[in-house]
Amino acid sequence: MTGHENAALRWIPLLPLVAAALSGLWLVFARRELPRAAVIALACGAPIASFAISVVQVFQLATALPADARYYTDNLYTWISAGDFHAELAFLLDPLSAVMVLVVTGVGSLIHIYAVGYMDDDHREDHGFQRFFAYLNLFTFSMLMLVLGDNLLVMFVGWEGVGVCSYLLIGFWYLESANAAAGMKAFVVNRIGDFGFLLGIFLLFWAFAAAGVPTIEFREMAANVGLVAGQTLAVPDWLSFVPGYPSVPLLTLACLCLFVGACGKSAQIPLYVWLPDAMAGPTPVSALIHAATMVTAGVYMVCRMSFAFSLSPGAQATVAWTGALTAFFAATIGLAQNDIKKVLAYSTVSQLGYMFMAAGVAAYSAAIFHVMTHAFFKALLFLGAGSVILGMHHEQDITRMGGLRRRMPVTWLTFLVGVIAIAGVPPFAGFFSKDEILLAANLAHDIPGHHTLWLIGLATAFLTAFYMFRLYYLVFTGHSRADHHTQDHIHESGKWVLVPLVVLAVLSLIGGFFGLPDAYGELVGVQESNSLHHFLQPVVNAPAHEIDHATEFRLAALITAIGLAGIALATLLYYWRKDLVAGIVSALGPLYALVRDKYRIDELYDLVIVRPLGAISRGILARGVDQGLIDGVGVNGTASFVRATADGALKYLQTGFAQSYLLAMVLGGALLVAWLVRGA
Amino acid sequence: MRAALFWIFSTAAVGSALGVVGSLRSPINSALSLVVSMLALAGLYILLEAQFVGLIQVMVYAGAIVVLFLFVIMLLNLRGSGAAGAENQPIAKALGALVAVAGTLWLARTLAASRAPWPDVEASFGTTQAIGEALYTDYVLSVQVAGVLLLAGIVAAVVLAKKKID
Amino acid sequence: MGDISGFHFQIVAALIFSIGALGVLLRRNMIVMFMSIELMLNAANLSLVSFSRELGNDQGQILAFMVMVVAAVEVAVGLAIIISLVRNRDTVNIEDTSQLKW
Amino acid sequence: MAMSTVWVSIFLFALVLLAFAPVMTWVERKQSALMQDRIGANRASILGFKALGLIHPLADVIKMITKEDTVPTGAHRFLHLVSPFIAVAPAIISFAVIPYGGVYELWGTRVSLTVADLDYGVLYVFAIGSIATYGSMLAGWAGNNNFGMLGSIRVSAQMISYEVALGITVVGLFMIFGTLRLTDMGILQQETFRLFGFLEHAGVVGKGNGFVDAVTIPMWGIVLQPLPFFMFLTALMAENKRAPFDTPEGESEIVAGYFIEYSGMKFGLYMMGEWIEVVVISALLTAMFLGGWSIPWVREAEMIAAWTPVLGENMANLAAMVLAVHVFLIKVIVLIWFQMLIRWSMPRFRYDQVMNLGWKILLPLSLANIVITAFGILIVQEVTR
Repeated sequence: MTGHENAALRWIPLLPLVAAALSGLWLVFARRELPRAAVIALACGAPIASFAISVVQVFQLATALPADARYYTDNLYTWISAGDFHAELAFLLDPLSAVMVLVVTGVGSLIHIYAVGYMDDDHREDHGFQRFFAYLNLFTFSMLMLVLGDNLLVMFVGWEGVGVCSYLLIGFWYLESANAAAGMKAFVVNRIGDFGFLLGIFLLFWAFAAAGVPTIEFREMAANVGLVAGQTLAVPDWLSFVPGYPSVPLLTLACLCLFVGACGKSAQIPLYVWLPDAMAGPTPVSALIHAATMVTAGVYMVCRMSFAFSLSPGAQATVAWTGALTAFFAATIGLAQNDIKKVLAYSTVSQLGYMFMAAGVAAYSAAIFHVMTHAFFKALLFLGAGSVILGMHHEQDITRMGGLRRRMPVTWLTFLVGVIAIAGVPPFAGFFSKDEILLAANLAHDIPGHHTLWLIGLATAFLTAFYMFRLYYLVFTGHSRADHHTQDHIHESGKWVLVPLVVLAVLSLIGGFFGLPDAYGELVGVQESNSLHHFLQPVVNAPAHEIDHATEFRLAALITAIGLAGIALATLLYYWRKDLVAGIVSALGPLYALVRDKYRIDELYDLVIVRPLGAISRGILARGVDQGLIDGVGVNGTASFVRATADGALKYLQTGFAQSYLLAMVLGGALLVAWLVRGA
Repeated sequence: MRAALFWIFSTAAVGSALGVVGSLRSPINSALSLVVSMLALAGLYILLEAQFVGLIQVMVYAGAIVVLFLFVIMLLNLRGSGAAGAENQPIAKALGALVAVAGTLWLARTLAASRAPWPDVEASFGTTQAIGEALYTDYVLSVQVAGVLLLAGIVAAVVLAKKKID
Repeated sequence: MGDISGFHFQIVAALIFSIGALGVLLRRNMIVMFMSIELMLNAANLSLVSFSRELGNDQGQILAFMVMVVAAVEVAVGLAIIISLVRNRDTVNIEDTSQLKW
Repeated sequence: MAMSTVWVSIFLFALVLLAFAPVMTWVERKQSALMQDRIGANRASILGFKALGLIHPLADVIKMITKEDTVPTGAHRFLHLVSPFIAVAPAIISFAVIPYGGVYELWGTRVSLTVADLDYGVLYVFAIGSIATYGSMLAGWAGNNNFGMLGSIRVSAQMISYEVALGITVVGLFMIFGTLRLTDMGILQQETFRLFGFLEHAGVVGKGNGFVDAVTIPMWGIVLQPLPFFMFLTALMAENKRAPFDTPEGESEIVAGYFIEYSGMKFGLYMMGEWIEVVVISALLTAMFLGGWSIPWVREAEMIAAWTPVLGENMANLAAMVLAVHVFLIKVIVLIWFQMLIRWSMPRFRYDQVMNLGWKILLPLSLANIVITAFGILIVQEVTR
């Protein structure tokens, strides 16, 4: 291990933690804000420094080490040691975490810078500006713990940490109860997922311990996963009537549990409901946490555990199908939303579904590739939306926008780049990653119904292109539908906001070339142009598909055509013939209303889960168990029993005269002596 | 001669103990009886070859503890007991005395069965050196605990006597 | 030493102890009660020292010594309590201090 | 211990007490007169024969005995009667353990110049001294007088306080001598030690260096424990309640303190008690710190051995005995004089100053002395091993 130890790793998560602690504790103890310049320097300096360290370390990793032993570890200390169980507080930098670290710190730094401009008008009583950046730095720290963790437990710490920060930041403007409720919702839904994640950790450790390698460390688990592949769950006899149950492989069960966790964190069916509501948070938060980084944690985790998923086809199929359905389902909802951030939120859910589909069909590098490109263009879109919202004085309804192209030229241009990128038009970033995912889905013969998956993916791509351009046309073209007062004050945002937009636009434009498929590379004479795939290959261990280049090009052309078709339809309905829209809507009638109301899933959950749970809690647990049994019998019952006994009989023994007590004492002592010497 | 001394000292000790309990007029009389009792007991200790304990008995009890009693009685200026009426309880006294005498007689009967002459002891028995060596070797922990107890007692006494509890 | 032995000392100790116990139980003056407690402690000491002589080892004397230490502390604290009691309630009669009840 | 020893000791005992105590009144008067530039104590005379005022003690005694013995109303008659005796008795019986000399062989009989050569000698003095408190305490209370009462409270507090310091001050000395027996201390103090012996142990000079061997110092308590000597003296004087520690009887504050209601010979007993205690203090200090009956640099046994060829064994012992008593008395007289000097030099302390001196200076210093002495003993043991 000696050659792989690298003490620099610890500073990557530590710097944001220090910044968060400094500004947070300052607020706690000094009860006033630091100078703004100091807050900005601290808050932006930490992630930028982390990014710089990451770049250096990743460069070293890629150049100094051979491809099959490419990792650095940094072992701080033994955190927990109990019997066979050892958990180190250790960090691991391998190609997979390298990509994620660069995305988290790089995009994160840009969003920190953007947030300086976005939060500039926050002069609240509760020191919102500094508090916001303390949270944001804390989030960065947690996310880096998650990404860099060397074992499941450290990852889980980061996992919970980002959950807390997400909660804090969604409810950042807590003066409106809806925002606080949204934060709560996110937290509770995430807890359900986290419970699954924990169960998965326990099952995995159980399995590995039973196999003689008690470990939760990723590299050790990957090396020994073969030992646990054959294990099945020992089932109690009374469950044996369940058909097929006794033969459930332990590894599949563990993977499914982990996937429940991933569903919660990455907003997949059925736990996606929190993400649209999470848009209540400030826009930089939506960009950083709910688009670029935290929500991709689930995808990262599945890729990180790819050695386990690869050995359990059932889990893989579940992942792929869940992802595909989520992608399509969320895309349809996105068609009918009018809140600019909600549209982007459903688009995020949809794109996350894409990523899971990729992970499910074992195209892990494609999933990570899409994580990366999605981080670029979705962060860009959110930041652009934030810029629009700033310019429109916190107006988020796209039916009240329009014609912003001339008033906000930089925002317009960069937003357009993002929209094209997500729509999947070559050579923008989104095209290449989508292409790779759909190609993998088409070729995944061991997943049941993989052609259906592919078709769903295509349909989603069409819908994505359509609703994203609908958004674009409604916001930036045509005449302004805002009221006069707002119209007069529409303005382009400041430099703090625009610089990150431009940088991200450039990345969205060229980001795809990190993973340029080999087939394209060969056209221009570059061997192994899919550098990302080859970089990740040793870690994620995806099966290789042999396919001739002609087919590959045909599929790519199909995807391009689908995307362009979506764009064309949107252009028709929202640019050339706006009058058609109302007719179509009325023709669809109740179906449109259902989609607009998000299929009433929230109401369903409320009816099926929340209300019964509340009724049980209030009726049985609170009134019956807590008030009746614990309070009534346990606490008050004991008290009243003691009271009755004391009041009825014992108090008469207590005369208050010391000498009557003394007499009792002496008599007692005499009796004791008499008993002791009774034989003599 | 030792038997005579025993009878003198034990009579003085028991008699003055009765004086402690029985002098109703003033607590000063009780305190003085107590001194006599303590000194008589010190004499008994020395008869028992426990010279060091006897000397300490004089120093601690006669020299310090009873002086403290007297000091408090004077400080509070308690001339009479102030509760002479309450002290008069002939039935209780008679009953108590009866029980005490009966108990002692029973004890005497019990002990009489196991009367044995004393063994000879070496010259160092009960000397300051013997007790000191035992205290600072085998019982050093007790000495330290006693020291802590004394410190706690000092602090408690100062706090209690100084503070006015309103 | 004639016919004087441990038996005699134990009887003396028992008598003094009984007298002390009666004093504690019968007297109403707190200071006298306190003195009676000292009598009881001394009776116990006499018994200990007598046993020490009878057994020919010094453990009984050591214990008696420790009892004296405890008695000294007890007197200091006890008299301080009595002082503050008298200051606050102006009585040493134990019957006047009967708050230790319901 | 043969009977004859007791008789010799008791003879000396009576001599010292009966001779010294009354003479002390004269000594005190003469000393104060001297210090205050008066002639003093020169009026009493028998047939014109004044004898430097030595008649005065006699006149005092006659006056006191013939005066009316008053008992105030409301007094506790019994306590009022016995208190003076309780005050005097401890001072007198303290002498029982004071060694005027060693043990001598005279015509086949061992003669010890100590009444009771007790193993726990010093402890006995302390124990008896603690009894003395009662005499003063009860006197003030028994007289049914508020000033007397104040005096009682002061005296009890003062004496209890200084008893603590008194005992702890000399623990260092006990540690060095390893005994509480005053005769053993006297014999041990006849030894000497080489002042520059440490040079030899440090290796600065070789063994047998003439200078180092020649310069010797007697192992007197005052040499080994100089500071405790003065602290012990201070504590003893405070126990004795004489000026400058006479707050319990402070005339300017509480008239005469605890013996305000006494007259006649009862009052005289208190005076006597104080003077006897002055002698006790001097004798105790002599025995413990000033080498007892020994002459510096002279071991008594060697001295007797040297005289035996000349005088014969019995006469040599007798001569040594007589010499010892005289040496002891000379030292005692010097110390008495020293106490008188202090008595008439210093004004009375304030009461809080008395208490502060006892608790805040003497006690901490004596505790520190124990620790320092312990270290010193360890070092000496380590070096000379």
